[in-house]
Amino acid sequence: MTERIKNRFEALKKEGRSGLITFTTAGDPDFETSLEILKSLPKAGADLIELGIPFSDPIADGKAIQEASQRALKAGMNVKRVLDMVSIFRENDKETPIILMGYYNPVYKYGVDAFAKDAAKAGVDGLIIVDVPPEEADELLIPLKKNNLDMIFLATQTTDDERLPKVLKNAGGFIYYVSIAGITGAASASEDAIKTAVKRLRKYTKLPIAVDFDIKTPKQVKAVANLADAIVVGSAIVKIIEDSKELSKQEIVGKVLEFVKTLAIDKK
Amino acid sequence: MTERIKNRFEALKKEGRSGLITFTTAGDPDFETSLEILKSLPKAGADLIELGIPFSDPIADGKAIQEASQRALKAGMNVKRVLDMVSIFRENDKETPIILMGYYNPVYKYGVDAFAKDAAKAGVDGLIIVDVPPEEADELLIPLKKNNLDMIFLATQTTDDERLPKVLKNAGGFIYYVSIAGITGAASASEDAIKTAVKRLRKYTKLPIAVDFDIKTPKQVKAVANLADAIVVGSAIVKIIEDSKELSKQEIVGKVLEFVKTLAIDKK
Amino acid sequence: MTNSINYNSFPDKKGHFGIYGGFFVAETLMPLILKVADAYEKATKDPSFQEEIDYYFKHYVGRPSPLYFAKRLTEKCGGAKIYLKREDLNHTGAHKINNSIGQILLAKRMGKKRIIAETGAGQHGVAVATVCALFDMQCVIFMGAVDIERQKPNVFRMKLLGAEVRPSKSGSATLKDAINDAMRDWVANVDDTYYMFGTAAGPHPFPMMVRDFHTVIGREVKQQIIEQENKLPDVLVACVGGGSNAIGLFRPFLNNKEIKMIGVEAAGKGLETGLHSAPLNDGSAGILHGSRTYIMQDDDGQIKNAHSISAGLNYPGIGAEHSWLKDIERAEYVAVKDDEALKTFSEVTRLEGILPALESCHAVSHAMKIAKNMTSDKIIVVNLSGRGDKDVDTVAKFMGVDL
Amino acid sequence: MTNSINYNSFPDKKGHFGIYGGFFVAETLMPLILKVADAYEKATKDPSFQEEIDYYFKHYVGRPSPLYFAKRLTEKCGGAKIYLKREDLNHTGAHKINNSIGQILLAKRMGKKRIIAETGAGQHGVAVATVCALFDMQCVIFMGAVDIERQKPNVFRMKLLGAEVRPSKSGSATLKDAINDAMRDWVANVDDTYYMFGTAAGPHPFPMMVRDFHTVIGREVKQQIIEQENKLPDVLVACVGGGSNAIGLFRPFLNNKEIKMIGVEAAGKGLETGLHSAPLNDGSAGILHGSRTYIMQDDDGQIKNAHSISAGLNYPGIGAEHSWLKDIERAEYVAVKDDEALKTFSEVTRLEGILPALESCHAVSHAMKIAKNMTSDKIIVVNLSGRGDKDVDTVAKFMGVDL
Ligand SMILES: Cc1ncc(COP(=O)(O)O)c(C=O)c1O
Ligand SMILES: Cc1ncc(COP(=O)(O)O)c(C=O)c1O
Repeated sequence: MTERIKNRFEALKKEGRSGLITFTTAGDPDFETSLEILKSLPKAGADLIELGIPFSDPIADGKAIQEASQRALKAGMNVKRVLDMVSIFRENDKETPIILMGYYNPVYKYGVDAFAKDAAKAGVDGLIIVDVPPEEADELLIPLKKNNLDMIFLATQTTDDERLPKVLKNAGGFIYYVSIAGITGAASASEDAIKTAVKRLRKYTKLPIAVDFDIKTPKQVKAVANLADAIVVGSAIVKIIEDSKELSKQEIVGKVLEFVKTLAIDKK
Repeated sequence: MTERIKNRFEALKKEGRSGLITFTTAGDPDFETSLEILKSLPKAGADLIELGIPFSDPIADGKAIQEASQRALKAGMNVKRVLDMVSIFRENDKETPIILMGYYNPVYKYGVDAFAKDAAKAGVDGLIIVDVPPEEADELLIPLKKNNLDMIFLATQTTDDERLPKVLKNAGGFIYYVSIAGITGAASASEDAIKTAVKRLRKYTKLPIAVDFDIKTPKQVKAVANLADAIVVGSAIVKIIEDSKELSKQEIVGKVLEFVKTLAIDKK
Repeated sequence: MTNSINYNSFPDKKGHFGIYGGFFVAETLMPLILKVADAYEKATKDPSFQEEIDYYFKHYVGRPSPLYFAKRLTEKCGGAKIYLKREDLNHTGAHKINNSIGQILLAKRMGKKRIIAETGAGQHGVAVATVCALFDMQCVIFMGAVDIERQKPNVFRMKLLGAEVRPSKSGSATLKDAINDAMRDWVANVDDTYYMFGTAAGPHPFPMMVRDFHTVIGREVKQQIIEQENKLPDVLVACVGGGSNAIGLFRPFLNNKEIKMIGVEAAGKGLETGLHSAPLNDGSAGILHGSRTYIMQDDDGQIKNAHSISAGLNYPGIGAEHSWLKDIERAEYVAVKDDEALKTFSEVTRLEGILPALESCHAVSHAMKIAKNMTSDKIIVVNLSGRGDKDVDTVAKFMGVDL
Repeated sequence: MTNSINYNSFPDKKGHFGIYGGFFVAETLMPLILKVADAYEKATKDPSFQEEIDYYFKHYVGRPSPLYFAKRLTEKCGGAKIYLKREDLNHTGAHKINNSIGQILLAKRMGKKRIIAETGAGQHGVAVATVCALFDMQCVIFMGAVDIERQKPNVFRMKLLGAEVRPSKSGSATLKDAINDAMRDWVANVDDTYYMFGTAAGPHPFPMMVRDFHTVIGREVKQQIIEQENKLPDVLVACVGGGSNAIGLFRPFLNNKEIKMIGVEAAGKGLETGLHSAPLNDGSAGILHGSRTYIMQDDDGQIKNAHSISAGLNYPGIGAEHSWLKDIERAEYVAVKDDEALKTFSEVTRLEGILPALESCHAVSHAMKIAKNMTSDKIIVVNLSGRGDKDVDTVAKFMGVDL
């Protein structure tokens, strides 16, 4: 287990608050703007950063993140440049954990061993590969472990008690709970449902639990922040980039950070 | 056997020449013009007159005669009026034989018995029903015979020696030899072929032989007149009516008669 | 009277079914017709002819076609069991191919090299073009100019298969005019040409021969229903255009006097409007296309134009055998309207996942009407004569859907 | 190595064929997939499941489909005997229905009420809409917006059958995007929805299950060729899009090690142009749509758009079993170009009177190439996976004919 994720969750615990995990797609809408956003996220209130590796066929994602991927790819993004972006970020930020989130094929094509090595070197802390469930994860776990990277697994509503132990067995970093039925950007789950779900997960694991439930407003963050160890905000941020096509890079960065600031989580 | 057909062929024999049989469709392009043409045909040189009963589906006819049928039907022609037309013609011409030519259905619908009676009364001499071959002719032969009308049968290239006696068995008036392969208005047979055909028919019958071979010019009439007892000219006349759409009735009648005059057959 | 008839002995040598049938053709055509009749008689005496037919039926056409119990259709009607004879699954999509296979094998025996045929909707044309490709014969299809315009995909299928499609422009420029033109062509090309008539109408021997090639439908049904129900059906239903699919189904059962047979004509916009294709319901005896039979005609004996939403039923005549069966009351003939057929198209599609040809919808529609009033131990077999893919445009147009 | 394999023991429990296959799907989907795998395993242990399938195969689909000796095609090539397995005669016009029948019966067992599926050319979509009508299930078909535009008659067929057709507008707006959207829908509608995948690709258990439903093709061929030739074929040829018709033909023969199998991919405008649908010929191992398999991808692992004149082959992936069979050299995979397929379309049409689907033309085209160089005692069986009526517009356009 790398230290940054662990340390950050411990720090949050001490601060007595949940963490904010932001998701943006690397290279959306282009390398520089994306990097600029990345660099400023910690100051704006992001406790952990999830960075999407763009993929042509993001099956588990809704329209907003699909289009973010398309924009990034069009602007020339690729896996190597995602790692470059992390490297540059790390020059000035040694603390904020970075989790890459993506689909298996670009990583597989890069070569899993090489990828794990290069990612670690760039300063990546953990990896979420959406389409690699525990059943298929062995081939990733070994090289990641060798390079001290966490493999973070998803748990969902439909991951029942029988299945949960399998998911948790090799999980590192934290548990990523997808509370919504369906793809990113779909209808949100109720607070009660989240409460029940986190309680259930708690029974099985000591790892921190992050909840992705498609938060759209600061009010929603307030409402659920305390239900889990961290809250993920993704589509809402990506949508700001989507809606800013006409703006300058500087303006886009400004708009994103302004929104993230409103999300920043205070003490309980 | 009615007398008019017999008498006319005997007269032609005495004159030492072949007869000219003209074909027009009754009611083409309308009742009055058609009647006018009919009345003038004998003077123009027609020795026998074939009058078509218009039918919606004249299977054995080519384009020219199909369209003549259509014009006549459109102008309100029907079987009863065809007989009316013959009646009117007979008021002034008691000599020229009139042969009605048509398809079976209008006659069948009229009622074969009634038709035979009314046709005889109107002054018709013979009947060619194109789609009633000898095999199906019994039902027509009896009422026609009762009313002294000749049933004229077709013989063709393909009517072989085995079949000829069957065709000739109940034939009356004359034999109508269709020399062309196909429908009216199709390619003409050669003189030689006609010569051979007539010779073959001669072996089987004493009836006069009329040849239909789609004559188009006076020159052709001259060339073949002597090969048979009579020559039929049909499509060529009908075509003149077709080509005269813009003309007045009087002009149409004039054009037709002018053409028929050029066909009139002289002594051998 | 009906009870004493042995139906297998019809027609007589001259092709008569009672007063109907016969050869009402010009002398120019008679020798050809007689040669076909003669060749066919010889062929039926040669066992290898039927063997050849059976070979192509099995390996090429895909016979036997299933006899399918239409459970949901039956439930919807709530009465007699409805079985569908699936002629729609034949190669080229309709029963028509049965006849084409039979006739091309005959034409081959006769040494012919050129095949002509008429077509309305294009189904028979496609079947003919198909067997001509298979047996390497020249193929000319006559088709009304109006029909060509509204059945373009079938026209292109025929062309792809190597056939020449000749537009018939005379008269109503539909099926009957195509028949006229085909007969004209036949007379003009006596030596090398065979005319492959597409339904059990026309001059003898076509009504008999076409029927014989289609009796495989009824023979299979007989065996299949015994296998599935261990008894014969109570009612047989088929649509009638020229009457070939109906007679193919009926014929093997005609001597089973207790079985009822119903032919369904196209009532078009309604029998009372005159805009229909129902000579047996609203026509009278006459002579058309070489045969005495019921036809649609006016008082002067002129042939009326037929109307139907289904091009394959759009014909003012009917096979002679049906006229006879009607008169002697061995079969009943009813008529179903355009809009009823369209409704049935939707019902069969939605309930059974089968797109039926609009022609066949007429038969199913009537079967559904009578099934209701029958008890559930009764069995109706309906001939699903063809598939409806060809009709998707027509239906779309009717439903106002833009494709 | 190939010689010691018992092919019947593949895939393993987790759906692996060697390194290929598996379940590469998001956790959101895993429980669903496992439930399907579980339900399928239970069903295969219940004899009544296969009996139900057999019932519908026989009475509804019209199986067995003929194995037809293509005499004129054989003569034209002048070598090995070419047999065509006539899946084009199945209900709805292609092999696709075999799979739909199997899966709808499974979905029924699972108590599902809503069926979703993807479609490219519309053939699978029509097959799914068909069985949904038959079994009274709600049906939503995902289809690329581009494909909807070019396959309108199939879209209308689906709609007539009661299906909702949802346009996929993302990405290339073709088949792979429709799959993406269908999977997204599935995740969002876990409880009542069954995803009916249309080819032997995707996550386990689809490659195995879809294959199993199609093995009827190969099983029938085995029996039919023995009946007709009293020996097994030498070569099997089938086109591969996702690979379902090919694996259905191959599978029952895989343990007959002397029989050669050839899968034919779409070379589109030529392998060298990159505009093709040939991942086995010009692709590499990767992960797409839930499975490790050969795919078309760029250096960064992004999926490339596939190109083919035949919409049914227009897919950048391939079923995992084929990837495995390629690597272990049990099967050979070649590619045939658009223009070769079109030429073959004409040849098969003109010589045999059969309009083959453009997909199937790829297979026949290759069979014709190799038949030439084989002796006349050899036998090639080609799977004619579907009929070409759906392609008449495409061919017409290519030939510059205006319909
Ligand atoms: C599917 C189908 N059914 C029925 C018919 C009507 O013909 P018949 O009455 O000869 O069976 C046709 C004619 O084209 C047809 O295509
Ligand atoms: C007729 C036909 N053949 C082949 C295919 C390719 O699919 P598969 O490779 O799964 O058999 C399709 C797909 O739509 C098809 O419609």
